[in-house]
Amino acid sequence: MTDITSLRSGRAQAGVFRRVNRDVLATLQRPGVGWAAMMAIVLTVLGIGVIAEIYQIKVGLGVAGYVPPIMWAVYITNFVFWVGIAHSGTLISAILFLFRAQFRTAVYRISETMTVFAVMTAGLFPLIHLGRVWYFYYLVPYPNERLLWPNFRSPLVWDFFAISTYFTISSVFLYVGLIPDIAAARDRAQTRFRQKLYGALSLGWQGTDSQWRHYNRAYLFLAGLATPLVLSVHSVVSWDFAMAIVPGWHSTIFAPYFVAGAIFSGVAMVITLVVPLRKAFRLQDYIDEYHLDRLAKLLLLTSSIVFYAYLVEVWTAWYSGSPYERAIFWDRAFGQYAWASWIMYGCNCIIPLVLWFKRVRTSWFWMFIVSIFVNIGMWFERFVIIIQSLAHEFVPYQWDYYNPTWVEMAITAGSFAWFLMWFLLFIKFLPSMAIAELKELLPPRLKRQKKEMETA
Amino acid sequence: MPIHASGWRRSILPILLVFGASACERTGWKAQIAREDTPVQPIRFLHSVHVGIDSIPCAYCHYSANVSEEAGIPPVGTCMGCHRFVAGTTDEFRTEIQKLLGFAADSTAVPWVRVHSVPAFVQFNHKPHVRAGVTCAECHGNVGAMDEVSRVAPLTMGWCVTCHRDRGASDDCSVCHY
Amino acid sequence: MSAEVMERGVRGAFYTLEEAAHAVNALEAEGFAADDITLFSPIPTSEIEDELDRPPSPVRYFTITGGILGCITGFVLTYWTFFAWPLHVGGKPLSSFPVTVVIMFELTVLLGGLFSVAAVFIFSRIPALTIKPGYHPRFSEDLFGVFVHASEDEGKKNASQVLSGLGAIEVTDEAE
Amino acid sequence: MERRDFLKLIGITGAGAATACDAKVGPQSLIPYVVPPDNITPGIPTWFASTCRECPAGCGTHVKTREGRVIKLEGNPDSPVNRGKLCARGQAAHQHLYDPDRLKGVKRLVDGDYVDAQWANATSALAEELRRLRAPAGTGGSIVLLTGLQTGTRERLYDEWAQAVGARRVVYEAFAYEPLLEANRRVFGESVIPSYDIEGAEFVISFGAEFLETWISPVRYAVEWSRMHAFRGDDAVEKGVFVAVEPRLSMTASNADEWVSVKPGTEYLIALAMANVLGAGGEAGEWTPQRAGEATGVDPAVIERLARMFGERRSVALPGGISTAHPKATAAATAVALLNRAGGAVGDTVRLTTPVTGAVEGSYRAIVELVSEMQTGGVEALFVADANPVFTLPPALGFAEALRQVPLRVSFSPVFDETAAWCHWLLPDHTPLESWGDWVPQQGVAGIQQPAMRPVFDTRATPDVLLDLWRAVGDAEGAAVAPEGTWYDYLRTAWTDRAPDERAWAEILRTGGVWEGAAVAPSSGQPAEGANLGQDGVGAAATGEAGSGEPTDFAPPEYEGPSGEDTFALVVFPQIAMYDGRTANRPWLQELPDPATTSSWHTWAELHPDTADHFGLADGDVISIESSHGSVEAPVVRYRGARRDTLAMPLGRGHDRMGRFATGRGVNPIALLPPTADPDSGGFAWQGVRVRLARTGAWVHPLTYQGSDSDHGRDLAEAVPMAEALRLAAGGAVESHGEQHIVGEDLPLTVDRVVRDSDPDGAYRWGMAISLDACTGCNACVTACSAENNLPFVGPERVAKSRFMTWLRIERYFEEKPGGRLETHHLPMLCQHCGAAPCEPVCPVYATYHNPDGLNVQVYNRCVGTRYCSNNCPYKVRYFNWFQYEWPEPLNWGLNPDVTAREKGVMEKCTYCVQRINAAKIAIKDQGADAVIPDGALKTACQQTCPTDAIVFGNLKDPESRVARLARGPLAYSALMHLNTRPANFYLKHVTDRTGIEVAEPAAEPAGAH
Repeated sequence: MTDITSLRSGRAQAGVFRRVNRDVLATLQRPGVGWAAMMAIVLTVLGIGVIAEIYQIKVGLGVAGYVPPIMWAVYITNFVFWVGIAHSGTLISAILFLFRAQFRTAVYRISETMTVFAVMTAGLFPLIHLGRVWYFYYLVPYPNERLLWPNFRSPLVWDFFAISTYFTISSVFLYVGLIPDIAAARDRAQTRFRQKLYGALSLGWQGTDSQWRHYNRAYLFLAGLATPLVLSVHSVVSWDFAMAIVPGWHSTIFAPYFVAGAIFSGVAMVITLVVPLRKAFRLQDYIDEYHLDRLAKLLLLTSSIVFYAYLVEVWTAWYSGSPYERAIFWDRAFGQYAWASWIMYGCNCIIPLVLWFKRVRTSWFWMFIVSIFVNIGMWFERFVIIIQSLAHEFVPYQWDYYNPTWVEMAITAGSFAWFLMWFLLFIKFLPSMAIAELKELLPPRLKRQKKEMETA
Repeated sequence: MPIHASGWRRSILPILLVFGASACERTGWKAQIAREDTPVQPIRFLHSVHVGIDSIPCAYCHYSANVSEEAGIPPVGTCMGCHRFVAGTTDEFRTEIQKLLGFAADSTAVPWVRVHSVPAFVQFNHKPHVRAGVTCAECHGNVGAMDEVSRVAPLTMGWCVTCHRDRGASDDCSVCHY
Repeated sequence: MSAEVMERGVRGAFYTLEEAAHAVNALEAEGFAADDITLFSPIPTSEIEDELDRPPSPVRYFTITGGILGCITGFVLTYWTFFAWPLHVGGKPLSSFPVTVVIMFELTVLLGGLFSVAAVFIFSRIPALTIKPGYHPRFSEDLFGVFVHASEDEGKKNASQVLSGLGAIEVTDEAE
Repeated sequence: MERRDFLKLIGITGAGAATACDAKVGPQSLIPYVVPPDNITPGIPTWFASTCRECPAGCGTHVKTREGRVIKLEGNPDSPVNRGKLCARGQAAHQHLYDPDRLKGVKRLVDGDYVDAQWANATSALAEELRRLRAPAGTGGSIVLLTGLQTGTRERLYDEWAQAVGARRVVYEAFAYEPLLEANRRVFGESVIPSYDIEGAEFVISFGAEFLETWISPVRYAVEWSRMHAFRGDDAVEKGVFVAVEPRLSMTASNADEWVSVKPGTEYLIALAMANVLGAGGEAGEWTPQRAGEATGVDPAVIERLARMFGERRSVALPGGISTAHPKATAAATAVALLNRAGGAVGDTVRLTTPVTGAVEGSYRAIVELVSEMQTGGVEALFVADANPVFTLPPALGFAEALRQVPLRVSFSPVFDETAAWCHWLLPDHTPLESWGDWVPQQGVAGIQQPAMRPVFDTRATPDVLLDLWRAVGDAEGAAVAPEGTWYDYLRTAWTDRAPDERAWAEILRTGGVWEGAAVAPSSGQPAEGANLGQDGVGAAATGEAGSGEPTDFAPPEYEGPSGEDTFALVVFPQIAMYDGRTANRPWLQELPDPATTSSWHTWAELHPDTADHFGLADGDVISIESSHGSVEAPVVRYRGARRDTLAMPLGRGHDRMGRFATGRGVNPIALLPPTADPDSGGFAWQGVRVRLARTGAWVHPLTYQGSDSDHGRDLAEAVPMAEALRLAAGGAVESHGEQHIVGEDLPLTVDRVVRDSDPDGAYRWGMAISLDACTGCNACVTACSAENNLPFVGPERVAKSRFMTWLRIERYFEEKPGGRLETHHLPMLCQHCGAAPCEPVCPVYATYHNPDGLNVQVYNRCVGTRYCSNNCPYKVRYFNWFQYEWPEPLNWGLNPDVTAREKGVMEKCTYCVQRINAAKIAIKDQGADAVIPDGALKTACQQTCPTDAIVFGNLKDPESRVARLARGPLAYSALMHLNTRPANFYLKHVTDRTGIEVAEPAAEPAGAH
């Protein structure tokens, strides 16, 4: 009862499916010189960062540039920055999954790995910044000989729970999504090492109907759970600040403002990563201007929210009449840290305005440039919020100015290297696009191709 | 085409090894602590004889426990109060007492090794404990039955706090930590 | 195939899911037990459930159980520690509900998520030490497969006929 | 005798101290005493009464020792000098004792290198030399014993020794105040420094006397000043007025109700004109307010007003010290003496009958003579004790070069200072805390000085060395026979009159001295009996007749040096921590922020911000300062208390020897000074040069603590006019100002509300009342806190990054009043122990929490170092251990074993001296389980030492306690109150506007009772 049309279209589909497999798994080929060179650079930078951290642990936190009362500085800036980066990954993979936004399929794996690695990077910073990192386990609630428990009133403990939950759920989410693709890689693996690796990681996945049935259900639930989680995590991070009485921090809009900012910075980071990746792996058929345009629009939306939040902050400070709040925002715009503030305003509010032009939104080059600016701007947003607010607090006797030291810079650079190291490993050892889902929802160019094959 | 579904099995072994090693390490570490609980003293002073047989009260030698934070380690003079006359009954005792006489003759202090110590951030004070009727043995054990004193109480924070709570003493942190 | 294949049966390969699902339904109509038929798919389409008319996955019960358990754990943990060693901070009352909400929420998500994944593992029989019979590497690539468990020749023959009649591009006897 | 015996016998290894400070756990050595000392129980402090020898004031001290080690100094409440208080230098005295760079034994210069030697060899070698060189007794031969100011038995021994071995004595003190002696001789016929009864006065005017910092006896005057001046609101009695006439806003002037800024060197013309207004006549008569006004740049109306106040009230005028020691210094002091006489103060608040120690007649003249003698080879041997002339004399005088002409040079300095560096023999003296001695701070008052611990190093008391030499040399003709025995025996014999028997001696050792002649100022307004000399002076005519009668030329001094737009009159001033430079190797003092500029660790150049702007200079820009005699480079500190036409530099730093903390820190502005003397008294002219400044282009990070100069109207340092304060203290209602009605049910904060932040069943809620009106900003509390709580010093690099660790700091805020008047508020800022402490809930591990006594406790060993608490502390009083701070051996011996030394990565802060609270609680339970610590029995270290009683600590729960009464008083407020943190520290407002000038101002209320 098979008619000729369906057979032809079935063949066409199989052909496209094979192509997806081939193209995606081609990224797992033996690493080339470029990859090795990048890895070497990344490992060198990471090594310098690790040395800086060891030095800091040995000598004390004073080797960083902290100037009381600026007790939190670049490390917490990096923490919030990386947590923020993480967010768009979950947004794209979970929230857009629930919304059935099809453009997510091509980029969600990359953004999701970005999430996991960004959380892994972010999670280092609260430790790096601790005065006595060797006692970090005091924050963990476990029955102990001292009969003491952590203080659940502290936003830092909330943070601990939020970040560790977020890390667990997002890595599980990533892994669950990977299983069918690893199975595909297993079935095509060329070397013994890869056969073993994928054999172990695929857990014996076969793609049977019952497996898919449970899998799909669990994936849906994970997406459902990750959606409020992603909103909560950055809210909790924002409460680290908003729950404090520091003028410039103590603000009710911080949670939504931080979440928007996080997605803003994360989308920018996705673009920053996808643009070169697409080129290097020749994935033009899978990721095209359609995706770019969608991501750009997301960027524009979140940029507007962030812009709005900046304005609201200033308005609140003025309208509250609190001399401290007013002083902070006056100082932010015109004080010692004005340079950082204007970088932030410029990169986050002004530059993204070019995204109103479709020509920019669909230009790989310009989008890459814009995304870099947004990354810089969002890093400085955290820098300004944290450092500038602390620098001009209640007691004028204790007003000061902070400069980072080489240790902080090395560790910051090391964190980027740490992130890139995992990312480079990932793209060479695991499928960086969701093979199974790509087949299910073909991107426009592949659809076109399939159509052509069917009619042929 | 072979399908390697069982590769994950091989990753269990290393994990077990790591856990096993850490367990062994912990055990060895504990054993080491236990050895240090009964340190070798410069003179083999027998609490069992002095306290157990001779029934000398603790405060005779540890003279400031009821007035000060320090219990007081007896000066050689206190020892010599008796050992000017007591030379020892066995050869072994005589050798040890000779060591004491040596310290007394040189007017040097006996470098006893501390058995009971708390970390520097714990401000322990004997006086209120003695005043509250805590007997020496509750923390130091029945030294009358020990040849060489070893630590019997864990001297951990949980141990201190439990006793404080049982007796209705304060469990405020700043009682001990400042 | 390999020595691990313990069971026998017939495997058919299809280009499309519709054909494969149709074959499954046809086989069931032929009298094959649903448990004896396995469909292999390279894509996660949820249409399989509808096509095959299988009951909803029990994963959801695990999810809700994990969620509730996490919520309760969060509440108990925080409230218990408030009183395990009552310490006053910031002039706040010893027990304060608002702070427990965050912990309850996070643990709800955490345990809910972990329980869901555990459920997938349990119901999907992974990690699996053995590969089910009838699998072929191309089922993770471009083809949909249907495997019918049948040890007797008659059953095999019957199944082969159904499969090839429904557009299978290849029908293999797995007992060979 | 007993004491010396036990000091010999203690076989301490510091097991107690080591236990508490050493973080290692596990087996440790446990060293008992060899022979148990009679009066020492391990774990219990032993106190010795002694005398502070950090400056000539001679404050009585109580020295706290633990297990044979000095760990803290406190003032002796029985001493009439300091009445239980000490300044920052006194609090840091044991950093001299434990100075890691002290000379550890005898050293001898051999071929350009110092080699270790033996005491016996040193004495025999020196005795040999002395035998060779000595001249017949009394002839003052070629041997010179150069010492600093000494009183009492040591002075006598020095004199007798010099007599006996045929040596000449030269007494040289850097701050010798010769002009004061000369002026008093001229005016009153007495070459003395009278006691000034500041406490009994109602109006105090200082003409450049930094009497709250370094002048004569600063602690004593600070105590007296606060009793005269501080208004705490606990009674409705109007307090006195203090006016400072100075070219630079010194710490003393910053506490004045009115600072009259005058051209440098002309302060005394104001005094003269005031005396003139009061009818002094004579030479003063030429100086009308108009003429003085022109010369000084002060409005004549101000002079007349001050003169009227001086005449109407019981007043005292204080003559300047170093800041008026210009070439007309004697004229300056004379003018003040004339004013005192004209205003009827002599015999009343100025008492010539009970002169105080502190000045040395002819000090500089003697050293100038010595220099010329040395240059001509007239000195064969020079013994130097308690003086560092190479550092404190201007290089232009050529002392160091002349010194090289002396064939035998011996130093008794305990440290290797600039003078010792030129000596052949280094015979280190004990530090005062290790040695016997006595001191006569004022006629009729004698303080005993006894060793509080065994010598740290192989040092010997200089008197003992001198006695040995004396005996070895044998007696010169006509000289006294060398006494038998040791220096202790000599001292004991000298005290036979006061302590005929051992019981009396023991009593003296217990009380710290004899004070039978103490003229503790009568608090009533009555003139002291028998002030005849002064009365005579008053009876005489306008100027000099009662005294020696020399005429005095009152023309203002000429400042020498370059002139032009980029030149400035140089003001050098003694700084409270450094004094004349002798304390420079004490890290706590190096790090102590200067009360005026909050600078530390270096020498700075103060410029008025307008001047600095004119030259385009920012804080930290290094300028070169050049006079005709030398040049130095120093970074600029922009200071609103500087005049536009002056450049001010602190003395005391710029050592090139002395030790790791002193060497190379800052520059010595003495290098800019000419070897000029005031011709009348012979005293050194510290002031009197003009300097040219030039930018060098270099910049150093400012070593100042202060962020902003102003409190920006935030409710931190609050002030209230005197009239309003009086009205409130008399029970007047608080006038409602709209903006003070702030949100919140708990506001305004009451004591009752703060008390509720503690265990309702407990007996205590600790709190403080801090009077801004009493606080002078002297920082004694800061050093006391450092000593009590083992606060580390962090060094200049870390101060530059604001990483100082002082749990208590004095914030100095300027308020510009209408008319350009600068009002200074000193705000001691420490942990507020808030009831609703923002720091507590944010700590993830309960390392900080609120305890049942209401303390905000910091548990160091629980702290993981998130520093969130510090971010969330609005008062910014939490300090983080950025590093493992080091205590170079033996500085660590002075650590308080009752307080944990903190590890790196841990937050710390004021604990209200919780170790003292716990000790007091344990002690009081001896009197019954329910006994409560009585009010006043427990003092925090800062409160204990505060000379002005600005800090009152106690139990707020006890409604009768002093702290509760003050906190309920009308002047109490809470810092940053509207944040509703419910602080346990209540501040008492600064009471301002007392001098009547405010009447002219539109905003202020009439000053009322004036």
